[in-house]
This record gives sequence, C-alpha cells and structure tokens, in this order.
Amino acid sequence: MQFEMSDDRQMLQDMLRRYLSENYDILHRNAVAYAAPFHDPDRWRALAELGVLQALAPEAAGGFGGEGFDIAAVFEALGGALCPEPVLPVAMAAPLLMAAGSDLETLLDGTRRYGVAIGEAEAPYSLSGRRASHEKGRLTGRKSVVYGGGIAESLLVAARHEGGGIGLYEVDAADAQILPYGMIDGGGAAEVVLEQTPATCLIEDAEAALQEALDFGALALCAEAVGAMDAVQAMLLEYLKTRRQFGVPIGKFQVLQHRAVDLAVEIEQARSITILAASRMKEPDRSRHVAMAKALIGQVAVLVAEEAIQMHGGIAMTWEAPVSHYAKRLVMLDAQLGDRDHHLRRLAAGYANQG
Amino acid sequence: MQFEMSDDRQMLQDMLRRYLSENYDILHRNAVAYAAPFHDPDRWRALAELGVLQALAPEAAGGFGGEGFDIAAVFEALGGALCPEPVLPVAMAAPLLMAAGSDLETLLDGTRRYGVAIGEAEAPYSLSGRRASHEKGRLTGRKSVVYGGGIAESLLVAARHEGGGIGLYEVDAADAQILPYGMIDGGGAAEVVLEQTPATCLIEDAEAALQEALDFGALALCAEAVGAMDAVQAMLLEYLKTRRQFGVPIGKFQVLQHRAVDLAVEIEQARSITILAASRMKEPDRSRHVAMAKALIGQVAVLVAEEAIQMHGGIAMTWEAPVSHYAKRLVMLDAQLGDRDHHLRRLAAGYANQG
Amino acid sequence: MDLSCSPAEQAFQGQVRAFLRDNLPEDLAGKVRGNRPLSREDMDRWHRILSRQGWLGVTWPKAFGGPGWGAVERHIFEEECALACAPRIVPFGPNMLGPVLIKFGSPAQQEAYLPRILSCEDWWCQGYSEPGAGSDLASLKTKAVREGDHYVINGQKTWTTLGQYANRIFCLVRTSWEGKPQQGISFILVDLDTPGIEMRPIRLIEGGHEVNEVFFTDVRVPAENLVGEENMGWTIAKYLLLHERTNIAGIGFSMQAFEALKKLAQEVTRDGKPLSEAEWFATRLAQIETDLAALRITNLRMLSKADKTGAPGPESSMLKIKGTLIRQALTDLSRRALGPGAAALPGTLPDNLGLVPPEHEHDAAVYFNMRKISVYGGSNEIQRNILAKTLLEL
Amino acid sequence: MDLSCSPAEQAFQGQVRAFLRDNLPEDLAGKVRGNRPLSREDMDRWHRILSRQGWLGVTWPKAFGGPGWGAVERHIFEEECALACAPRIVPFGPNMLGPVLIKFGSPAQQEAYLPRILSCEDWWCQGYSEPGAGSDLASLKTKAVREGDHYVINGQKTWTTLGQYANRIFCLVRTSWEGKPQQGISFILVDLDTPGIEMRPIRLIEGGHEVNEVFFTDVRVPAENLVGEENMGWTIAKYLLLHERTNIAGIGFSMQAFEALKKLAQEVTRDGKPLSEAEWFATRLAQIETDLAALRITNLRMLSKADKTGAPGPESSMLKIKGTLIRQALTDLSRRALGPGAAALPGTLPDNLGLVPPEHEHDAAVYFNMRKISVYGGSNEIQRNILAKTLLEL
Repeated sequence: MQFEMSDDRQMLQDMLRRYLSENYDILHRNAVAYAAPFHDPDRWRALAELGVLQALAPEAAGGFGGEGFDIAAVFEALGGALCPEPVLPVAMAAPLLMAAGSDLETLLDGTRRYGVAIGEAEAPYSLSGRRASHEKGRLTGRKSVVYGGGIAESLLVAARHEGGGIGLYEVDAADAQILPYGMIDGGGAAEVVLEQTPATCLIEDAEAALQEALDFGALALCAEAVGAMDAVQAMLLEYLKTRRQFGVPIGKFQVLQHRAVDLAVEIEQARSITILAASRMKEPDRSRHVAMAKALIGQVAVLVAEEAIQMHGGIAMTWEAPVSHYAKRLVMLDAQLGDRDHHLRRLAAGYANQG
Repeated sequence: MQFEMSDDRQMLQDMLRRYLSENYDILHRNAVAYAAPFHDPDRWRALAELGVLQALAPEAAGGFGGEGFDIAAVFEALGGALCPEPVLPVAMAAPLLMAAGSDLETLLDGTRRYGVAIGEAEAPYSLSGRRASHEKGRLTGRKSVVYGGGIAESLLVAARHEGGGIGLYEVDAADAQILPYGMIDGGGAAEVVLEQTPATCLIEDAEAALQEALDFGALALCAEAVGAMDAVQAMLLEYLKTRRQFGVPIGKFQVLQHRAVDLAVEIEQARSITILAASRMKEPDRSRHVAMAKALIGQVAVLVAEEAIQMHGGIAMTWEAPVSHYAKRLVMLDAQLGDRDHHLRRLAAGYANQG
Repeated sequence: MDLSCSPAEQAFQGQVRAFLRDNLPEDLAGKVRGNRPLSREDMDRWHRILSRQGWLGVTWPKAFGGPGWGAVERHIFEEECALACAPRIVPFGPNMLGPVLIKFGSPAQQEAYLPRILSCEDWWCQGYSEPGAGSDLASLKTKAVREGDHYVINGQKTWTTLGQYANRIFCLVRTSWEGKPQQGISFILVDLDTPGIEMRPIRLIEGGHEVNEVFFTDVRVPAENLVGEENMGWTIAKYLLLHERTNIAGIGFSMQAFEALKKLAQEVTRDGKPLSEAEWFATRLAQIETDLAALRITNLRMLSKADKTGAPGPESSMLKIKGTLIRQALTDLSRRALGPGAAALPGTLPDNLGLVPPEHEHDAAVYFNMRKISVYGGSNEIQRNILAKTLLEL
Repeated sequence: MDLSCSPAEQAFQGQVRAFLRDNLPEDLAGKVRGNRPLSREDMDRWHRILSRQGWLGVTWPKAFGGPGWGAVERHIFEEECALACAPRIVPFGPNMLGPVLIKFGSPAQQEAYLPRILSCEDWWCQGYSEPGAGSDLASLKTKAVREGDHYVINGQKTWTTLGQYANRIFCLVRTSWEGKPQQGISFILVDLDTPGIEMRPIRLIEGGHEVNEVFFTDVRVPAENLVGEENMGWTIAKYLLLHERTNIAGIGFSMQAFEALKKLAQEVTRDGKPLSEAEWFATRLAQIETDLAALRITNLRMLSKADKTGAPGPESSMLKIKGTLIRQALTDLSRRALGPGAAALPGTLPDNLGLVPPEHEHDAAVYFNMRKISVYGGSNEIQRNILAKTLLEL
C-alpha cells in the first residue's frame, strides 16, 4: 500500500494549479462563470495544451491517463480554483467514445466540445426511466441540465431504442434545439430538446457504458469537491486566525475550534473515500465505491459550505468574498450526477439481494 | 389560549412528586427496577390510593381524569422519579375497557393488574400484521414485550378474528404461559404464549379502540420522557457548575455551554409537542399528533441521554450515578409503542394521500 | 391548559383573514410565493394598505396610532400574513424605531417621526453593524463628536438592509471612550440627505442587492436628533433586541414555506412517483412538520409567558435558534427536491423553460440567501452564549 | 497511489488468517461475537495462544521478543483478529507498559518485567485517572514521597480497567509540587500485593464490572520501581498517548460489528419484510458502511505517514473521534433493529426465549457500555482541543 501521488500526476497537477492561479483567479473566474457563454475559449485552449484533457483518457485512446487517479488529480486542481470550464463532459465523453470505438482526437485536443446528455427532468439521476427515444435514426425527447450543453458541438445522448434498452447516440448540436442557461454556482448548462432530430447510433445497448461514464463523472465531481473543500478550509482557518471579536481572534473560541476540527475530520474522510473510489475504477465494484464516494462527498461538501459561511459570519454572505462562490459550488455539486440520497439508496438496495 | 396546568392537575402532580421523592428514591427505585418481580406491591397500592390510576380515566368510567393533560401530568411526575411501576398498562387498558363497556373499578383501584398485549416480535409497532389469532373462544399466538405482563392478572390481547379483522380479547393470566423478564432500563415485561388459551371477546372489531389505546400509551411515554429529561437537565447543569477541570467549573467551557443550550432548546421542543398531542386526544387528528410527539420525543430523549453521559464524562457511565439510569430509560423508551422511525414513516405516509 | 383560540381570538383571526382576502394584491402575493424580489414600490404599496387599516405599527399602543394588540394578536396577525404570502413589513421604522421612540424618544421626536412612519413618508434603515464589529456591538467605532448644537459623525456602517430605499437612518455611534465599551454608545437619528453620507451596495452571495455599506464623513447632525440621553445607546439597543423583535421565530414564514414544499413534493415526480410518496423524502417532510408544530407551541408558550410577565425572557433566543434552523431546513429540502435543475440561475433562464415549477425558480437563491438568518441579528452562536449565561446560569 | 496489498502484505495476511483459523477457540470467538462477557480465564487463554506464536507484544521489536512488525502489519493483524472475533489483547501489559519499559525502562526493569508480560505471568493494570482528574491528568493528586529507598504512595486511582484480574499496576503519581503541574509527575510500578492497597469494583451503567477504584494508603514501593527519572512521568504518559495506542480507530471491531449488523438486518423481519430490504434501515447501513470504508482509508493513510515520519501526528486524534462515533453508531443501529425486545435484561431472560437472536441479547448493554469510548482515553472533546491547537494551529 502506498498513498503518494505518482510523480507524473503530481507534476501535471502542480502545473495545472499554477496555470489556474495565474490565469483563472477568482475575479476572472466570476466574470466567466456567471455570464454567457460561461466559458473562456482562450483559457480552454490553454488547458487543452497543458494536457489536462488528455489526462482523462488512456494511451490507447490517444491520451496519457484515464485512470481513477488521473481524473482525481485533474479535478482536484480544477476544484481548488473553482474553474467553471466544461471539463466534466470530457471525462464522461471519453469512456463513452472509447466504448463506441470512436476517435477521441478532437475531444482530447479540445477542438470539438461535447455535451453528455443523460439526465431528464423526471429521472435526473437514475439510468432507468429514460423517456427520450430513438426511432429510425432520429431522436425525440428532452434532456435536462446538460452541463456545457450551451457551447457543445456534439451531444452524446442516452435514449431508449426500439427494443426497450438504452442506446447511445451522437447528435450534431446544430440539429437540436439547445436552450442554454447559467448555473447559480457558475458555469453553464442547457436543456436539449430533440424532435425527430437526426442521430447516429454509437452503441446499441449502452447501459454499461453509460454507467461507466456516470461513474467517471461522479468521481470527477468528488475530486473537484475535495479540491474546493481544501481551499475553503484554508480560507476559514485564515479567517479564524485573523478576525477578532470581543478582543481576541475568533479562532480562540472553543466552539469554533471544535466545529473547525469536525470539518477537518470530515474533509479527511471525504478525501479518503475519493481515493478509495479512484482506486476501484477498473474493478467490478466500481459503481458501488463511486456511490459511496458521491454520497459522502455530498454530505461533507454541504456541511463544509454551511459551516464555513456560519463561521465566517456576514462576510461569507457577500459576492465579494471568494468563500461564497466556493460554498455555492460545494452545495450544488451534490445535485449533479446523483445526490447523496440517490447514492445512499442505490447502496441500500444492494443489501436486499445478499440474503 | 393558555398554558398553565389546571389547579386540580397541578395538585395531583405535586402530591405524586412528593410521594415519589419520599418513598421511591433512586436507591429504592433501583432495587425494585432490576430484580423480579420488578414491582413494589406496597407502593403500588399507595399510588392507587393517591388516585394516580383514577386520574387516567374519566368520571363516566369511575375515574376523575382521562384527558390528555391528565395522562401528561401523571406520567411527567412518574418520569421525573423514574418510577418503574406498571402504570402504563393502566393508561392503555382504561380506554380499551371503556370501549368494551367493561367495568374499570378493579383497574382503577389497583387491585387487578392488567397487561396490554398488542405487539408481536415481527410486528412490534404496527397494528397490521398481527399473527395471534382467535378461533372459537381460544387464542393462539405469541405476544411480545408485554410491559407489566409478569405481574398481570388479566391480559387484554389483540388478535385476528375469524373474519380477518383484529379483535380485543381478555385472557386470565393464569391460563396463559407467561415468561417474565426484566428490562435494562428498569421494570418488567413478559412474553405471553397462547396455545388454545381460553379468551373472552371484548370487542369484535377493535382496530379503533386499539389505536386509541396505543395513542394514549404513546402520549404517556412522551410525558414520562419530558419528566425524565427535566431531571437529567437539572443534574447536568448542577454537574457543569460544580465539576472542575483545568481549574474552572466545566460549565465555563463554551463547547459544553452551547451543547447544554442545544439540549435545553430541544427539551422545550419536546415539551411543546407533548402539550400539543395532549390537547388533541379527543380530536380526529389525535393519532397524527401523537405520532409527531412520539417521533420527536424519541429523537430528543436519545440526544439528551447521550449528551448528558458525554458531558458528565466517566461518572455517568457508573451504576451509582442516577443519571445513568435516567439515560437508559430515555434511550429505551423510544422502542416502546413505536420508535421515531416508525412514527415518522406513519406521518410520511400521510402526504401521499393528499394529491 | 387550553390551546384553542378564545372566541375573541377566533374573531380577530377571522378579521385578519378577511382583510387579507380583500386587500392583499395578488401580484404581490405571487411574488412573495415565488420568492421573487420585491421592488421598493411593491413594499411601499403593501405598507400603505396596512397603514390605511391602522395595522402598520403592529407593536404600537393605540395612543400612538397603533392597533394596541397583545402578543397573541400580533402572533395571529403575523401568522396569517405569512400564510397569505403578504410581503413582510420592512421592520426598521414600524417595528424597530417606532417602539424605541415611544419608549425613549422626546415628545418632539415622537411628534416629528412617528406619524411619518405610519404614513410611509419616511423609510428608515438601521446603522448598527460595522465592518469590525458584527455580533460584538460594544466594539463599534463610528464616532459622534459634539460640536455646539450638532454631532459630527465619522465612520462606517454595514449590513444596512434596504438602505438604498431609505431617507433616514438610525445609528448607534460612539460618543465616549470612557468606562466599559458599552457605556459610550448613543442612539441617533440621521437624515440620509445630510452631506457626507455615501451609501454603497453590497452584493450578496446569490447576487441580490438588499444590504449596503454607509460611509459617514464629517456628517453634521442636529443634537436634538439624539434619542434618550447621551451614552444610553446600549440600553436602547438591548431594549430593541429583547422587547420588540416580533416574530423572531418566523413561524408563519415557515408554515407557508412548508405548505409550498408539500405541494412541490406532490408535483415533482422522480422515477415515476411523486416525491411526496417517496418514503425518504416524505419522512423529511414529516420531520420538518413536526419540528415546526413543536416550535409553534414553544412560541405560543413564550408569548403567553411574556404577556404575563410583561417582557420576553432570554427564551426568545431559543426561538431565534430553532426558528432559523427550521427555515433553513425548509430551503434546503426545497432545493434538493428540484434536483440538478435547482442550480439554474434565475436571470439567465430562457422564457417558459419549464425546468422547475415557476414558483420555485428562486429556491436555490433563497437557500443561499437564508444562510444569513442564523448570522444576523445576533448570530446563533451569540444566542447560545446568551442562553448559557442567562437561562442556564453557566 | 496504490491501495492494494503488496505480495508480502498479502502473504502476511494469509499467515494471520491461517493462524486464527487453526488457533482461535470457537467458544471464545462465540462469546466475542455475542458480546458476552469474557472471564479472566478466557482472556488469559487467548493471551497464551498469542504468546506461543510470538504475537502478544505486537508493537515490540524482535530484540525484546516481539514480532517486529511495522504499522501496516499491525493493522492487518488487528483487523483480521477483529473480523475473526478474537478476544482483544488486554492492552495494559503488552501494548502500554511493554513499549514504555522498552523506551524508558532500566535494563533491570526490562529484564524483570518484559518476559513476564509475554509469558502471561504478570497481568498489569493502569493507575492514571483520579476522581478529581479525568481528562485533566496534570491535576492528579496521588502522591509518592521518597523515604530512603522507598516511595510511600497515598491517594486514589479510578477507572482501573480489569484491575480485579491484575497482580501489578503502573501508576502516574505526584512526586513534586513545584513548577507546572505536569512537571511533578512520575511513572511507577507497583505490586498489587503490597500492603495498603485496596481495590473496589465500580459497577458500570449496564451492570457490568470491568473498572475499579484503587486506594493507596501508605503503600511502600521500592525506589527501583520508578520508570525513568523522577518527575518525567508526563513525558512517558504523552509517549504512551501518541506512540503506542495501536488500533485507536477500532476499524476491525467496527467491520466485524457491521457484518453482524448486516446479517441481523437480513434476519429480523418487520411487518413481513427483512429490515435489510426496508429502505429507511438499509440507507443507514449504507451510511455506516460508507463512513467506515472512508475511515479505513483515513487510518491507512495515517499509518503510512507515521511509518514514514516515524511517529503518528496529531491526526491520531481524528481516528479516535471518528472511530468512536462509528462504533457508537453501529451499536445504536443494532439496538434499534431489535425493537422493544432490545431492552430485555440479559441476566433475567428465561432460557430459549427467542425474543431476539441469541448473539444480540447483549446489544443494548453494549450500546450503553460503548458510550465510554468517546469519554475515556482523552474524551472526544479533549481530542478536539488537541487538534485545534496542533493541527489547525488555532
């Protein structure tokens, strides 16, 4: 057993952190994150040139990573800087395109942006219950909250095929009706309305591939959260040490000390479960470990956000304070790709069959 | 609106408190509570003579109370002294015997002790799912954790009748196989094994009467818990003020202050929900309010017990410290007549029908 | 014990309901129901409607133009208003300054300002907090120095809610540096037109503008604007804190929010079933309904006690703590009911998107905005400190 | 990162499993599985089996008769033992005094006592806490006064676990009243046969006898029984606290308890359905399994770090806090799974009652008994104080 990051990954992560701290500071981030198109094409190209996207796919597919710990290294750094660029769809599109035997070159060099359209309004998290459907090369239905959908050129869409199973289809974004909007925690998403929209079938029975993509996406979100939580903890400790009330730094108050300690404990737990999930991405129990990770991350991230606001007091309620933006991201990412309730219930269903 | 106890009830409660503090102190209580028959016949008679049992039934039935606030006044005092005598079966038997049109005299003067046998091992809380059954004047089945069952002379038993509904039957304890045992939080219960046991049918379709008895019993437990929580809070505050560590009373530590405050807030909430339930015992929404009360009491009582132990430190882990016995009672009463999960789920089921 | 309303209370409740039915504009109620921002005109319109009815200064005695209600009547009024989705009364004039002037103001001040509050001519805001002194009011630094018949004020206030709409501000200022820090504080009224005052918006976490910073540079205020004696500001501030914060538990708001949430849970389907029928969600509804039912009784018990003893005790801190936690739990659960669509940013949504029910487009914003209620007005931590000292005597 | 076991680690794990399979008596495992009290003979039997294998002093270097394991091997050993329901090693001799003597003891002390620990001839107990000093060890009062070549000890110790089985006790005693309170403390070894010692049982909340009070009245102890220098007891106590508390998170115990709970949930039916299929119960299982899976990794990460830096950091306090909370959550959920039958008092149950599964008759007692783990060994509050200071530097 050993728990150090490999040198290669460490180098990539350090480089990415440095790039973001120099080129994507919170002011730039907020300017990009809350106004259409919720995306900075120049910085996006730069991220691609750094190899950030290639780190999300294995060598066989033209990348140089693609393992759980590669995803984790990249997204931890993105989370630390609260970067709103749509890297998540890349992490999810890569396993899908690989499963389909498609070429990943334009995905990994950042020149073609993909949206991964799985969720629907009435079935945001579970694969079952898809209503969008495929018939004779055309898709009909509505896919909901497609992250990065507003700027995507290609959409990878999950839809029921004629046989009742769920297939994976590629749609040219120009052929679909795309309704883009911003997110309260930064970045953009879109509703994708399909009405007899031409589509290419990539995989006929795609449940397994879609579950893999969902798992990779969820792992990415967990790592992003860990990066953001570390940043919040640093801000909080700094604040507790410098902000004075009643004549002393507020970090001297035992109640705040204990609450800060409880957060630190939970953040270590969140880091641990993310490491565990990252280590299982090639194993048969991948989904179960990802569900554990996303469930725990959902709990801890919200706790960290709420407690950080409470302990910062009024200042964290302001737009000007970076912690408020981190808090928003930490709370809202629970609702992406399955919230804590969804994943706990998935895990719970696993006990029934063991009798 | 007014929130004062009526003079009569206040007088009864004061008298009962005084009697218990003089005649049922913690040493006597522990001696009775943990050794067969888990019952003190002399003190029992004295309680009956004080009118404690008569307060649990209305005048029409030979008592002088029987309203929600009467139950609450009596059980709050019993809880404050941690009295292990089987008064609960009286509070539950009274509405059952009244619904059956039976005589309550020997119940209310304490000369005949009743056990109310509703729960079964596989259906401890809900009325549906009874397996004990009635056929031609005889009962067969097993009733589980019948409080006071070890010393009861009469048993009021819920069992399925031939038509599939649930009836109420009276069984002479001498005719049943009774397996008595003690409880970890004091007092005694029994398993009641019925094998073609002769029984008198009191009510053919008794669901409504049984639900009423369960609700009165649950209200009694809520009030008992409030009495016990007040006692624990008093012990805790005393301890926080007198126990010194690191040179100061431990009540000066902000962390313990805030945790004691949170307990105080929750205890007031527990008191409020019990008052609310007591006020609704004659209304159509009685069961719903009792479910709310028992659910909240179950949460708060366990919290108070666990926090009181933690803040007392090691001393609360000892048999010698009264707080340990209060803590045991507060935790275990959640499991009587429906725990917090059971009642929350009952309440939850109510939202589905409102369309 | 008798938890039912007396006939008089029932009649009063009927009167309030009838008034709301007949006078609350549906467009205002709709905005409140949908948690959409109210404009100054919206708020003003509702204030004037209440004023015409004589129900704006709900805590005021009749002699000063108030309705002369007791605590229970105020409670009924506030609960009914909240359930009907009436805009809340902006409290600074009617609920805060009004009672202070009635208790501590000179007859001239009462005559000058009280009628203008009821007539909605004046819109007051509050100058309490300072950047360096959030919950620690005693350490405030904005100073007022007496020069002849004026005070000259220099310093900075913050968290001034709706200051952008106000024409006047009441402030706590330091008039003495001697003795304990609490002792040198005074309470003063300032016209916002006075030269040297600058108000700057603070943008909040969810993007809204409801609070401000106020900068004072050599602001000359007539000495007669001092309320009470010099250096008795702490007494006035404590009076305000303890006696006149009506509806501190926000029961009515939570009851309305709970009803909205229950309705939402019946509307939102998840995997083919309404959320209200999903046990994991419905048990949370049940938990909140239970907590809220208990808090409502706790509130009434304390009101009833306050009516008897003449003043609310430190228990009001309990109402603050639990009331804010329940309100926050409600906003949390609403947001979660909406799934990933909750995160859609209101101002950026295409029309008729239908991603979430229209009345819930602001739920995530409200969730973040409502984090403030456990921070301001004495944070929940401060309330616990107070309770430990006063109620538990630790 | 590589979370898989190395081939050497896998081989070691296989060795431990084989040993347990071949040597752990089923009656002992059954008692542990059912949470039934172990007798002195039970514990002693297991100690001797381990001793024969050379695995009793798990933290000891080979030179002193230990196995010379690293942190990961110790972790594997402890986890496997717990999963197999082996009795835990009573830690006072092998895990506490042994390492202290190895680090601070004189050669004579090492020679006299270490072999007797491994041979199970000595059963040590601990004299740390005093009635007035629970978590505040610095304030302890039991005094040892030097008289010639003896120390004369007077005072009282408490919470002496399994002292009723011990023949020796190691104590922290006050040897000086000068300087800071920590500075005047010494660490001394006492034969329990020495005149003037009285041991009295303390009955615990659930009725069990596992701790004691020890009274010292003019107890004369040879001066050579002092470990280290006079007044260096605090250093030794801290060493013990930081370096030698193996398995502080109790992961293995929790893993075993979780498996038992999962099995219980499949056995207990409630209204016609096993609890494991009831979503409200199964989600709690999932929560605990998740917390525990995370803590296991947290533990391994910290072990791995400690193996590199040579000493565990303050992070071990994290393991204590979270480990105890998870163990308590497990006992809580077990008790609740049993419904009202959980309350049945073990000693009073008729034979073959079948009220709850036989292995779970003690679950409520265990729940109450396990409240102690967040109190003793430095309460969780003390651990948070330590972490605030050392890790967060607040």
